Amino acid sequence: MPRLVIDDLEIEVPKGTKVIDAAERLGIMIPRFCYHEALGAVGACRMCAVKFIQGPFKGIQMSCMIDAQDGMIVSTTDQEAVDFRKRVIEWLMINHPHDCPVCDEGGQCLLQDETVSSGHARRRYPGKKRTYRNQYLGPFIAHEMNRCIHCYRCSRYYQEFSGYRDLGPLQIGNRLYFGRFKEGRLESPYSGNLVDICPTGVYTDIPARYKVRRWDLQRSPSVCIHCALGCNTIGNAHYRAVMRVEARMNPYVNGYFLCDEGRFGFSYTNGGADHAQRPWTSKIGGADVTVEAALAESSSKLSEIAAVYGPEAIVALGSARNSLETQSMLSRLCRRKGWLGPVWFTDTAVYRKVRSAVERLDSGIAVSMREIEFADFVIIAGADLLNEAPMAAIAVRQASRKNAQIVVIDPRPISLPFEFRHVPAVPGQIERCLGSLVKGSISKEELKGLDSAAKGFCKALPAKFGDKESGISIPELADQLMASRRPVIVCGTGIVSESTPALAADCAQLLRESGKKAGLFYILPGASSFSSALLSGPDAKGFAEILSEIEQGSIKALIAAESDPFRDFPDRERLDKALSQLDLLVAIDYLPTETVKRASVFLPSSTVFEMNSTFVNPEGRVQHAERVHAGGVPIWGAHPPRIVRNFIPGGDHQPAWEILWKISAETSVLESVLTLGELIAAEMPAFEATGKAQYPVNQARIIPEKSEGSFVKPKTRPEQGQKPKGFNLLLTDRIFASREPSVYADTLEGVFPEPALFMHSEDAAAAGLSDGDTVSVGLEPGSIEVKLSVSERMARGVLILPRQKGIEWQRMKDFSAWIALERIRKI
Amino acid sequence: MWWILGLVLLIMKLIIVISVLFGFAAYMVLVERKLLGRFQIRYGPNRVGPFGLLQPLADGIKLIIKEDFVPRTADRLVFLTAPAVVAAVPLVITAVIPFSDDLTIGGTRIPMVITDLNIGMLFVLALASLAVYGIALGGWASNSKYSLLGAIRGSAQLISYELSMGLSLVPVVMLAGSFSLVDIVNAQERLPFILVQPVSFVIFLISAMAESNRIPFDLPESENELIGGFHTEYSGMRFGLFFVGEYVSMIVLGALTAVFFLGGWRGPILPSLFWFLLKTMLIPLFFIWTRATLPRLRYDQLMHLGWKFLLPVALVNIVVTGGVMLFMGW
Amino acid sequence: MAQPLVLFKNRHPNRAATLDEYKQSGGYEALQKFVGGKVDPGEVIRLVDESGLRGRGGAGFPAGKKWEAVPKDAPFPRYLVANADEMEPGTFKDRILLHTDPHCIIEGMILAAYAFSATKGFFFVRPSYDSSAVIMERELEVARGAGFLGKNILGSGYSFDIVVHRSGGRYICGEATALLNAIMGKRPNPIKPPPYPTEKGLWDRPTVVNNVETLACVPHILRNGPQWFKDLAITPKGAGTKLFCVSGKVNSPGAEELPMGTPLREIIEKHFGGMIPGSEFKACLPGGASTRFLTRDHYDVPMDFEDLKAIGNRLGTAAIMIFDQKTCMVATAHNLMRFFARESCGWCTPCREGLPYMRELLWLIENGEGKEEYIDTLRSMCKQVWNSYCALAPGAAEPVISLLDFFEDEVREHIRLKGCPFHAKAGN
Amino acid sequence: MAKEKSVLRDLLDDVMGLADSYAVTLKHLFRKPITEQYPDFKRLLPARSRGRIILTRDPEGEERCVACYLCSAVCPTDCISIEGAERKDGRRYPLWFRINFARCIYCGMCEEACPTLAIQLTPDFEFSKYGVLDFLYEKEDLLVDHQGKNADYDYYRHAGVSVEGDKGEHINEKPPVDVKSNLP
Repeated sequence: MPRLVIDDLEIEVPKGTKVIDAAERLGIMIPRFCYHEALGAVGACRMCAVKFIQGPFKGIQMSCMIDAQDGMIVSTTDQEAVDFRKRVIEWLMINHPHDCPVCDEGGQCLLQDETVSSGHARRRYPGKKRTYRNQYLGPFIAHEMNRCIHCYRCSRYYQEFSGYRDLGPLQIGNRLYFGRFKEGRLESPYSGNLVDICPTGVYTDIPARYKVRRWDLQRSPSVCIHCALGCNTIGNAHYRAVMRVEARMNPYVNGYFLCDEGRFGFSYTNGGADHAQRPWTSKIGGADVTVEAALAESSSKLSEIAAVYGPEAIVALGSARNSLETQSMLSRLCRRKGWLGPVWFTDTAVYRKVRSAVERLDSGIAVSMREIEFADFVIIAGADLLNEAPMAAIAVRQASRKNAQIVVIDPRPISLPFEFRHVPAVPGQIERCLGSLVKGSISKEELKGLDSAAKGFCKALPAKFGDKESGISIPELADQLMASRRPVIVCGTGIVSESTPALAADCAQLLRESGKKAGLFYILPGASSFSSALLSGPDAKGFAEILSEIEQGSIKALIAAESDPFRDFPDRERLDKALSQLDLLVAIDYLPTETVKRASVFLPSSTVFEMNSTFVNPEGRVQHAERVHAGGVPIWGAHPPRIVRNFIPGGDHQPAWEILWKISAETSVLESVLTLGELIAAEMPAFEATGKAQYPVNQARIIPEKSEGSFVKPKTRPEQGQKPKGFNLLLTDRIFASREPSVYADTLEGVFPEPALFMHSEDAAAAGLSDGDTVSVGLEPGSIEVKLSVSERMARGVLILPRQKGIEWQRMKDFSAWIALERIRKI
Repeated sequence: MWWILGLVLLIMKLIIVISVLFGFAAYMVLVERKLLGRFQIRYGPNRVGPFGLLQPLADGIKLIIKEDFVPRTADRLVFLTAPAVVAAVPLVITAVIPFSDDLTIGGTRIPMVITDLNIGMLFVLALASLAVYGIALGGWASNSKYSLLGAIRGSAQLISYELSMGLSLVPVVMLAGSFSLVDIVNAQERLPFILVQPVSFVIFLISAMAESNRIPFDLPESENELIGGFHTEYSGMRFGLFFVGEYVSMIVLGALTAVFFLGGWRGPILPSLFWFLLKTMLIPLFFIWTRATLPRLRYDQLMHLGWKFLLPVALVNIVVTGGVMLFMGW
Repeated sequence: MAQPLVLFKNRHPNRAATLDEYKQSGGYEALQKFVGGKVDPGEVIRLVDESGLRGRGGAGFPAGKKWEAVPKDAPFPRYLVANADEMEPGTFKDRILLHTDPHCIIEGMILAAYAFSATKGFFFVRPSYDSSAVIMERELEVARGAGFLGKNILGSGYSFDIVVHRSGGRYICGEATALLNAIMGKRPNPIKPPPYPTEKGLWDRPTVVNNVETLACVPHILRNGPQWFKDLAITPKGAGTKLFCVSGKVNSPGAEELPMGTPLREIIEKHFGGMIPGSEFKACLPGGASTRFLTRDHYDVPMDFEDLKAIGNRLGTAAIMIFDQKTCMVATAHNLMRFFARESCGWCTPCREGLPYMRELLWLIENGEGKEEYIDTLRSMCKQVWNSYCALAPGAAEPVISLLDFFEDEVREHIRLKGCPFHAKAGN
Repeated sequence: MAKEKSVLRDLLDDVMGLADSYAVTLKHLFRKPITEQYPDFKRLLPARSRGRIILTRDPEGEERCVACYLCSAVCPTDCISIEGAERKDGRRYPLWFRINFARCIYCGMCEEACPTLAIQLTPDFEFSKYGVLDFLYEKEDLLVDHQGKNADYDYYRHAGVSVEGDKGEHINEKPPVDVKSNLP
């Protein structure tokens, strides 16, 4: 622990701390441009120069390049250092354009701040300014290269941190240029971070372009709900609209960064560019009414139905984008009023997978994304990180940068921004690949040391599997796994078998018992699926059962709380028919979903930006999102009228839990429950430990110290029974285009990947198909028409169909299907 | 018959005196504003009518049609009567002021005074003390801090200066040998008392200024500390009454000064009424001039001046006057 | 005194010495003795260390010390890089050496590699030296054929091979760490140590970068002993001979091998034919563009690392550029600054933005638009560019520092006259 | 005795002091008033007087305002509201620009903050209306057809963003760097 003196203040810092960080701990902000904690020190900008008066270094030195050492005496205010920093600013400003007024960075520009603080005000350089031509970098990032101060942050982030190569430095000397070799959209789905990382206005985000200045923004800490990871964000609102979303530093979750889907997918809350897409007002039978009328209508209808048909004729649907508050309220209402449900997932299999995943997590084995970064061996089983949980891919990349070995066991044509070994196993084989890999890594000596349950489990694992299928030697990988100290298993819950999450947990457990510091991380399907699994009992009815009860007429009313079965359920026709038999369909939502359009009563609810809400991420971390703004029809884009009103147009929305409480029309629901924290704790015992009285809870983890049940004997052989013939059609997620809030965000429309059906090239060749063909996939009645994309880097015998806009996958009748070869025809 | 004639005459005198007084008061406002303007190198009101001559009319209309506002917490009855007291007191004082030589119409001598009380001066002093009620009650009834403070200041100030005012008049009575104002005027046939009693005159003048709450003695109002003091809460014609009261009392004090020290209506050549009016006007004009010249006194200075300077000087003056009279054998 | 020829002893006009010629002059004897004889590599380092051989590339770092810096337990493979990216203005010694005696370099590389057990050598040459690269490639093949190179050299069990790497051709690639980046296919930005390349260089393996001339000295030292090498020099602190490249206003410019420590006067007047008629010595750059001017006052200074350091200058590459009384020093400095500003890699601010700034000011002074305050700005900037990332910017500032030290009057004259008194046009 | 004398002296001084001040005011009474009879006589105000606000145009006739939000940021009474937008050619402009003159205190901070010299205060100070909503001035009301006090300033000629003229064509600019060329 070196002790040093900075500006007459003494501080003791951990070994390896840079002097610039030590100063920051003392509250001394040494100016910097190229230094960034996530990217490290490179000493390019020379802005952090300070004077070292005593110690191993002397004179002007860059504080970002030097580790704090004992006996250092550092002055940041020494005249020589101040003069030098002033000169650096002058150098940087000799070519910086005079365009702060038309630059979106103005007001949040590090260069502006440092220039002002250095006192440089007058341009003395007699020469002319250097100029550059800009490039088109896609629909998210605007490029204005004249403003560049060449700190290399962008290329270091883009190439080193996020692992994409298409943006970087060109030319030398003061002709240095940061851009792409050819104009075009940035390939990285993490490109939005360039905006945050750039200390000046070279990269500015286009969705917020010219709309607002930083000082006019209402800012609050928020949480991203686009995927399950729960990345921390800052919501920025102005004129009743969310203008932009920025990454919020959370060392355990997302670090400093955010993926583009989370960053630019916020526009659903504004209702698109014309604000017309979001349903702002309550409706009864499609006609606009006041909230009070809609509340009264739904609650009277509900009590009527409950009186006539009994409370079990009412069913409540939730979803994976409900806040924890809404989920708890739903759960409590169903329990106290005798309603059916709540049903969180339309796919019961996914529900069971999530549930078993959540049950198996314990604090000894669950890792955060940050901990993945320090893994030295990562097994990704049945998860397509880039598409299902983009920031997790970045975390794994950091491990990969530290020379970790990455193995992906997945049938899909995975692409990730780092080197990895791909074992293209079909869903049924994932378990056996994983099992044999883990079994191979347990040495004989280690096996002896295990207790009987673990030993039995280990022995039951299949040996040597996967070599033939992948052409990758599993034993070789197993040897590397054996040598590793901190392996992490990342397990998906999408395409895998129902038993896989539990097997992954057992494998991680086994690795841990064999002396490694093993970790486990699940990729879950939605922002709040972790908490929904904690809230529902094991005997919860599946959506399909509910549907048949509706068809039989025993269910008369359905409350869809931010839930859209039309999006999630694979049989649109059946759903259509069933829902039209209902007496009452109450939709509570902020998205213009199909369910909202068909609802007999619609009540607008608040988005995550408009209310205080809580979400639980896949490692059990409870995170609180604060309200950013009050909401209402945004002002921007049109001339605001000269009307004095005492209400906000479109400001009827309220949190879904509040609406639910109000339509339940029973104060007794909240009896003995005083606060939201107590409500949640009453429904979810795990929440109790976080200190419900201190609601809102933030950053506490609600996973047990030790999970119940482990080492379930794996099936050694796959069920041989009737193996269906043909191809297994798998539904998968795709970045930007398939998750619920994102598909309603018009900002993302420009980057939706082209709809495609993925198929192994040899399979395609066997079927006489080639890349780029439009094919028709025959289903029972009707068919899906889609473009074919072939790949060699995927499993044979599967078809991958993204659940994205532009593909009518809701004709599938079920969540996966077996398609005979001859049913795939070229058209 | 005589008493009917007397009544008619009395009523006529009353009407004339009151309307002249009000007219004078109204135009005194204009004159003050004009003069103040000129003292400050500006024009003063010049928009309504030629030279702003209709300004008092406009002001009057404005005051009458303005909302008469009574604060919710005010003592309504007292609040409403207080301005009337302020306005009435100087009017009643005029009853004893002789404003001209006796007029003889058809052999009948009509005294140019409404009523010649033989204790006229006592009457004047007694009534002058009543004015404090208007201020004190108005301020108290408003139920406002500013008003109350103004009222307290007003009571203290008026009571203090009444003393020196009364004492300053003692030599006058001693010289005239009568309390009747007519007698006092007549006593100045040879020499106005200002020449005989300059000290009395100065004390009386200062006290008069203080009695009429004029700058530099406008502590009860002092708009920059007390927002208007006792009349903070008043508006419309009720405020107008305070205003009128102040100006009428200014004129009345002028008339009293004329009577006590300047020889009343007496003067060469010109008609006596004219002399009286001229002398009467001198004092208000001087007041205005003072207002343009002097700043407001501090409260302790005000008390100091009243009790520690004017009062002893007045007493000494009485003694000296008495001594001289004894010595001279008057 | 006869010129002791060491590196240039096989100099033939218009052709390089062959293997046989080199062998005849004692070539590869050292290799036979040390590698063939399996002498302890430490002995090689010790001998070179004792000889006082200092890097000929400009910095003058003792060669033996550099090899010693490779940790004994460092991982393999280890790399040796011969730096022939010679782009310092006025310097052409490596080129002449390459065209004179390539085997001398090859042997030097093998011996140096042996000293720290390198397994692979890179011969880094700039693209405009393509003919040298061709010679090198040809002679490497010859050496391989003779068994001096490749697997199991001379049956010693020691394997080493050399690859010719043609660079993209930028001045900054001559900087050792930037050069390593260039070999790895990255942007040739310098890397500030630590870690030093001798610990983590190419692909995180220990790497030694030596100048071609340095390496060429090694066989001779090992063959003749360190004391012999030390005695070659005139000055007591110097060691060996040095290739001096002289250009400018002398009668016979070119490259000559002279003992270390030969005085400047002797170099100019004796070995390079003196100043051309009508020219008078005004100033010279002693070691390439990134050194300070030597003026008439320094005419007798011995050209040696230590002696030049004593007067605040550097020997650099010993490329002497000579200017006569008709040369405008401002234009000279501007011309040099133009070069450095263009060749900055663009990594750090003082170099990327500061050098063009100084270039602009020099240009304005030369062009008659100068102001008095520019002199102060230049002075302070010369000091401030020392805080840059690598040595390029401080080197670039050297001529300007000495311009302001020795020729301030001339600069002021420019400003006073609003133009160049020499009427020489300096391009921008 | 001496003390009494000084008391009298003091009294005399006081009286003289009073008399002096009366004399001063009396003298003023006879001076000619310096009042300007405002509605009858209107004095020409200096160009820099701070009255009603306008939005000026640049010499090419385009709106000068680039919606940088500095005026609204600096406004102490928050009377300016704007929303920026971008034209097809990349030029920024205010989609709408509203000044609530009922709140404006004519401090001129907006004019000082304006980097493009768009917002300017004029000598027009006679500004009263019967309705408060009439004080809401929109861009159409504020925009004038001249350059105001700065006739020749054109922000986009200095800015370095390619709106008026391509890169490198602005004042004091070098031609754009050709990143694909190896020539210096």
